[in-house]
Amino acid sequence: MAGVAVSTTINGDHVEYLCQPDETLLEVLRDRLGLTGAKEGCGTGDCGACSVIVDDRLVCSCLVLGAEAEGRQIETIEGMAHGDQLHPLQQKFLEHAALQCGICTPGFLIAAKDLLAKNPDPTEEEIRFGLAGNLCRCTGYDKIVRAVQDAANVMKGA
Amino acid sequence: MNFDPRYSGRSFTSVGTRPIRPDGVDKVTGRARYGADFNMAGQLVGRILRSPHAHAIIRKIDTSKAEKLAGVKAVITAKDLPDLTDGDAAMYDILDNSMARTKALYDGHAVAAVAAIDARTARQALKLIEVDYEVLPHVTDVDEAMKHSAPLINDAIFTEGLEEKPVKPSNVTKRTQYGHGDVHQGFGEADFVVERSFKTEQTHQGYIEPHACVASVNPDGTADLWVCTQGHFVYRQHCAQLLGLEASKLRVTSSEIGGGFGGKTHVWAEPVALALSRKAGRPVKLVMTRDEVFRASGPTSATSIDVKIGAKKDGTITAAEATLRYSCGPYAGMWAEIGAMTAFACYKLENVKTVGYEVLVNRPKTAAYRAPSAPMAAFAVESAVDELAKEIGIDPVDFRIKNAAQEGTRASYGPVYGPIGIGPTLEAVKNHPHMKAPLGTNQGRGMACGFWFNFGGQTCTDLNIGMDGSVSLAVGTVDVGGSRASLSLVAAEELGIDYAHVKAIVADTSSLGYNDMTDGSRGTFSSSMATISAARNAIKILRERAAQMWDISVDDVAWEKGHAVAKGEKHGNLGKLSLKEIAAESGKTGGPIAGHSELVADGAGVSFATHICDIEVDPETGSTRVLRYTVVQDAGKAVHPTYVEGQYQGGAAQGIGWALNEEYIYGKDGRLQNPGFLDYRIPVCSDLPMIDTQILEIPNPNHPYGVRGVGETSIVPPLAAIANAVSNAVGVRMSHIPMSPPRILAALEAERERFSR
Amino acid sequence: MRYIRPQSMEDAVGLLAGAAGPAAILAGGSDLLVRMKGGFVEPELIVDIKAIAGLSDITETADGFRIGAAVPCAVLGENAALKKAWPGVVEAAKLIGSKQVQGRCTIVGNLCNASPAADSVPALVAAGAKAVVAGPGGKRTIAVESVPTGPGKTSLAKGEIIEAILLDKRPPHAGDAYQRFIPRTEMDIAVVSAGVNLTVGDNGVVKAARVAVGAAAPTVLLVEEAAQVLIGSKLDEATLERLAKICSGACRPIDDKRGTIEFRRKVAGVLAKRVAAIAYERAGGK
Amino acid sequence: MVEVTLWGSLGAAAGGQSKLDIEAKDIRELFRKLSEQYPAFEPLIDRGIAVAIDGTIYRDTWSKELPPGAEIFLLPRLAGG
Repeated sequence: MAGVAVSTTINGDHVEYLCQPDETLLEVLRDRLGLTGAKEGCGTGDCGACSVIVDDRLVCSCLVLGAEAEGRQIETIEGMAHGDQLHPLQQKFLEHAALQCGICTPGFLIAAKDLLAKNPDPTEEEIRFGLAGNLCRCTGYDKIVRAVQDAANVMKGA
Repeated sequence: MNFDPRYSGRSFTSVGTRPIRPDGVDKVTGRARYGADFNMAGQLVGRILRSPHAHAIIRKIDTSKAEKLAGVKAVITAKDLPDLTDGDAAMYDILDNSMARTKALYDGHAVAAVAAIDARTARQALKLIEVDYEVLPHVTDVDEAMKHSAPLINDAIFTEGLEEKPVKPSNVTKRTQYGHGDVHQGFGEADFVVERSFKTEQTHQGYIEPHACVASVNPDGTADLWVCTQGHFVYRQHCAQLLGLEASKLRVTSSEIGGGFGGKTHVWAEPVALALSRKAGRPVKLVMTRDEVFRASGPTSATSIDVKIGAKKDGTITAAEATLRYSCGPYAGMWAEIGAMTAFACYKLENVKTVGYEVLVNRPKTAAYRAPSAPMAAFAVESAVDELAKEIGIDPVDFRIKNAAQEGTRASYGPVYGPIGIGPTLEAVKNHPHMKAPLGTNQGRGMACGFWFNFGGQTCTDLNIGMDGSVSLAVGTVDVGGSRASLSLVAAEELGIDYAHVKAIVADTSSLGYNDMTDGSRGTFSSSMATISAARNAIKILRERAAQMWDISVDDVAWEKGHAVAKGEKHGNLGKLSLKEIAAESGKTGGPIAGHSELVADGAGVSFATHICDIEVDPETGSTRVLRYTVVQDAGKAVHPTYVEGQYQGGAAQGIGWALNEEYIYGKDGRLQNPGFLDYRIPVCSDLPMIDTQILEIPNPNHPYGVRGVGETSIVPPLAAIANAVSNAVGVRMSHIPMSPPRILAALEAERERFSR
Repeated sequence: MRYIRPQSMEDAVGLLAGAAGPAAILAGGSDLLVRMKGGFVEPELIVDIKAIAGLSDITETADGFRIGAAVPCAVLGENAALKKAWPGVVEAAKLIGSKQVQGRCTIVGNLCNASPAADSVPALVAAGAKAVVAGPGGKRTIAVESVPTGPGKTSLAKGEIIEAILLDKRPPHAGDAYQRFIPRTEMDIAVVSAGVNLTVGDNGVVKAARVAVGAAAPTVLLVEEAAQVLIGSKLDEATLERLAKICSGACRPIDDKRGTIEFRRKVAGVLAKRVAAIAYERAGGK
Repeated sequence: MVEVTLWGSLGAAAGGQSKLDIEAKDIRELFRKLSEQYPAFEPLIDRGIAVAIDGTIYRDTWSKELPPGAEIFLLPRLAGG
């Protein structure tokens, strides 16, 4: 199997790597680049724990090949805060205790960021359907939805 | 240890507030390290070959081709994990489950494993392992497995607990019985008797993080294990025993854990990872796929339950009886027994009898799942209680209040209750605005009660005071949902300092004494008790140091609100000394200041909850939607109320999933049909409403702050609450969980058929 | 294994036609990667078609819409003109998987995966959509319902790629709709589904109709008899009941982990009824 | 002397009795004497028996005193999630 040379942008930084043709972007991020914030909960696109944004499009990184990242802009959880300044969603997840075990949290934050970018003032129903691709087994989603609502309010005011 | 665990009414400064958790920032930035997020130099990838057969003799395993594949560093079978269990039956089962020895007992049972330089090579190597199976007839259904004609899963098992010793082996491992009084006489006194049969399908805890570990065994007999677990000390014991290591030479570090709910309470693939590392001489990372998690970790029991309850016209229950059959996978468990104990625990009963049958099936080894065994029993009992209330013509809440257990009631499982919370949760529900809210067409409201025991157990903490006056708290109970925040609050409370100056961590097995695992709702209950004890020990030293600094007797030094205070008139001119001031001088007053605690936290106190659920049913499709949900539960004292609410909401959501859609589906071939999150349907965000909570605080007399465990009970009532709501919405009594749309539609059609005749 | 991202359709066709071992086309990858992960397919060659000019575009032509094979379903929902003309097709495409999956998956992929339960296919069949197939022998345009021939099987020959889906320009008073039944509210595969496409006259009478039922047979069913019932009606209660009965009767479903024969049969009718009413309303019928 | 009640299935280990009178000041002594008087108890104690004293369940505190007149009830030691 011949490696594929990829040149891409991750969280604003230029990154180059060599990957196998069947290697997923999730595997590249976690195993080659040390970006372990994206989690593998299923590997089949059913849990959303590996969510990243590729060219402004929310995707499961387990359903993207590493080779496909060539020339793309990728955003992961590691790039969500600006220096020591947490993103309002990160801050609100903390304040509302919108996480228990926290394994789904990076995926939820990325998905919620994408949701608010496309719909800054979502209803509860829009939030619930917008985040339906992210599984959480601990919280019953209640505090997650509230944290997203609160963050949306903060971000609108900003 | 002179620690007095008794409750003392006191006012709180820190406990009961809602600060941000100490591990929070790491978790929202992706920095927190879970089981699969850790790597070691020279690490190999481990993968496991699993049986495709539900029941088969392993005639021969040929690993030679796999061993020859370039990049493969070790291939192991059961031979590489020799039996060192020395007659310990439970450990032998764990060993056999981690690597099948003579028979594959379920679809997914491990039969061999490889360690290779990368995942691709490891996958390739698995394909080169040749296993010669002799396929045997299998049985996956709990009722089928009890029949005399059923394939026998273990011919060395003879049913325990029968009056006469059986002469033939059986899939029924054990019969257990609980109760008191005379049910025959009790039913004779009843004006109304309801008798129903129920089934519940097998569910999985569904934690989002698959089992993952990195194992490293050195030639000198030392070893390290990084692993996601609910109890790293327990994993150390298991692995040390199964691998023949000295426990103290195996350091187990618990990673952040991405959910467990009972499923990470004993080892699964960890001994395999260690055995691979031992053979390869290199660290091995072993991460289960989701498919493996479903097929080969520990789901809950499938059950079949008969319930009979009788009552007088005035609503007094005169007798209650249940027969409970629980599947346990291919290894004996005690799941039916727990079901038999919990079934009627909410009620005051003169005559009660429960019988449990523990049944072997060709499914994965049953593990604990949040208040294990209680939800299924509660589903059956609480459904029947609603039916009985309907027959008598009494409001279901009033009926339950009339028959609720209270202090002094003999529990159906034996002892007499102390102060308990079932009555108050029912009264709270009766008065809750939810109960009065209007309902629309095809909508119904149901309620149900639930019980769980709660545990304490062995617990150890270290509390170290830095020279800057900050406090580090090392605990040994894995934090599954915010307990580091709660325990920091407790340390702050006891020491009288600000929460911001306390940092709690979960210590590894070499840094702290033994701790039981985080199960049985014990994490915050037990570790808070040990933290209080450790803080009190530290305060004793702080007082001694202050006495030195003042040059007075320690008897004259008291500890108040984070300060040493000199008592007595002769010391009237001495100001207070803060913890920080004392800590700053500690190098000159005798060295580091710390408090330690090793104790058994017993007296956890039983727990009760009552839930209310509104549901809408689409009569044309059988589809359901949960419209509103309320949890009322006793917390004793909520240390961090937000995380208590979180436990209530999370348990309710799991219960809702169990009630409506989650189930293991086996084909006729004995293979699991839905080992993935697409077809094992846990609730998604859009499936649920907000889940309202009401925390009651009835202090636990056996904890200094009155704390009770809160983690598990919330999963007990939802199955029945939803079944009762469906019944009230569309008039059909659902006796089979999950109440999936095809089952509800079939019930509705049958009902229409009945009426049209 | 090789991963190649050709720049032209000719190159893509050439690669696929010349592949010695199993080859796979990669657009959204939401089926392909899952199958690779599960070990069900091990392609020797992966041809990523996303760099081919035009394949990632939706274009409005004089005849209607041309949806490139690499257009993610999420993009369909962002195209106002398409959404207005073919709301049923768009809502079907936007039901596939999650937001994350919709950011990748394509309707062509959904079609070529050839699952009887594919969400977008009944809507496309009801819409009378066509597929433009490029291959070693040139291009041809075929009805979408002729693509899947059974679960996991298509009529495409070696080297052939569907490069676009064509949807007709809408006459006035036309509407389509799609619904599926799933146990949850999201993140499920259809247990059974129905798509209806109607054109209504000024008098409110249905002039033309197509009715498709999914997950009820090895391939999506185009139920002619159901369409005949709708044509000439104003979708009164009796017509809808007949529609339901015909659709239920047309089903040849199986029992599986997602549903029973009885359930699929019954709910196919219920959905057909509901979907027809929505399509009728969208067509301005009422 | 305390009166100890056995759960349903445990009675078999005591020859079918459901209540036993044992001279014991704490749980440790209770378990020791039970093993001495009824050898069938020993493996069961090894596997785990909890003691409810006036309704409060003790799983591990073998030093716990058994107050005279208290209700002593033996239960299996349970697993949790």
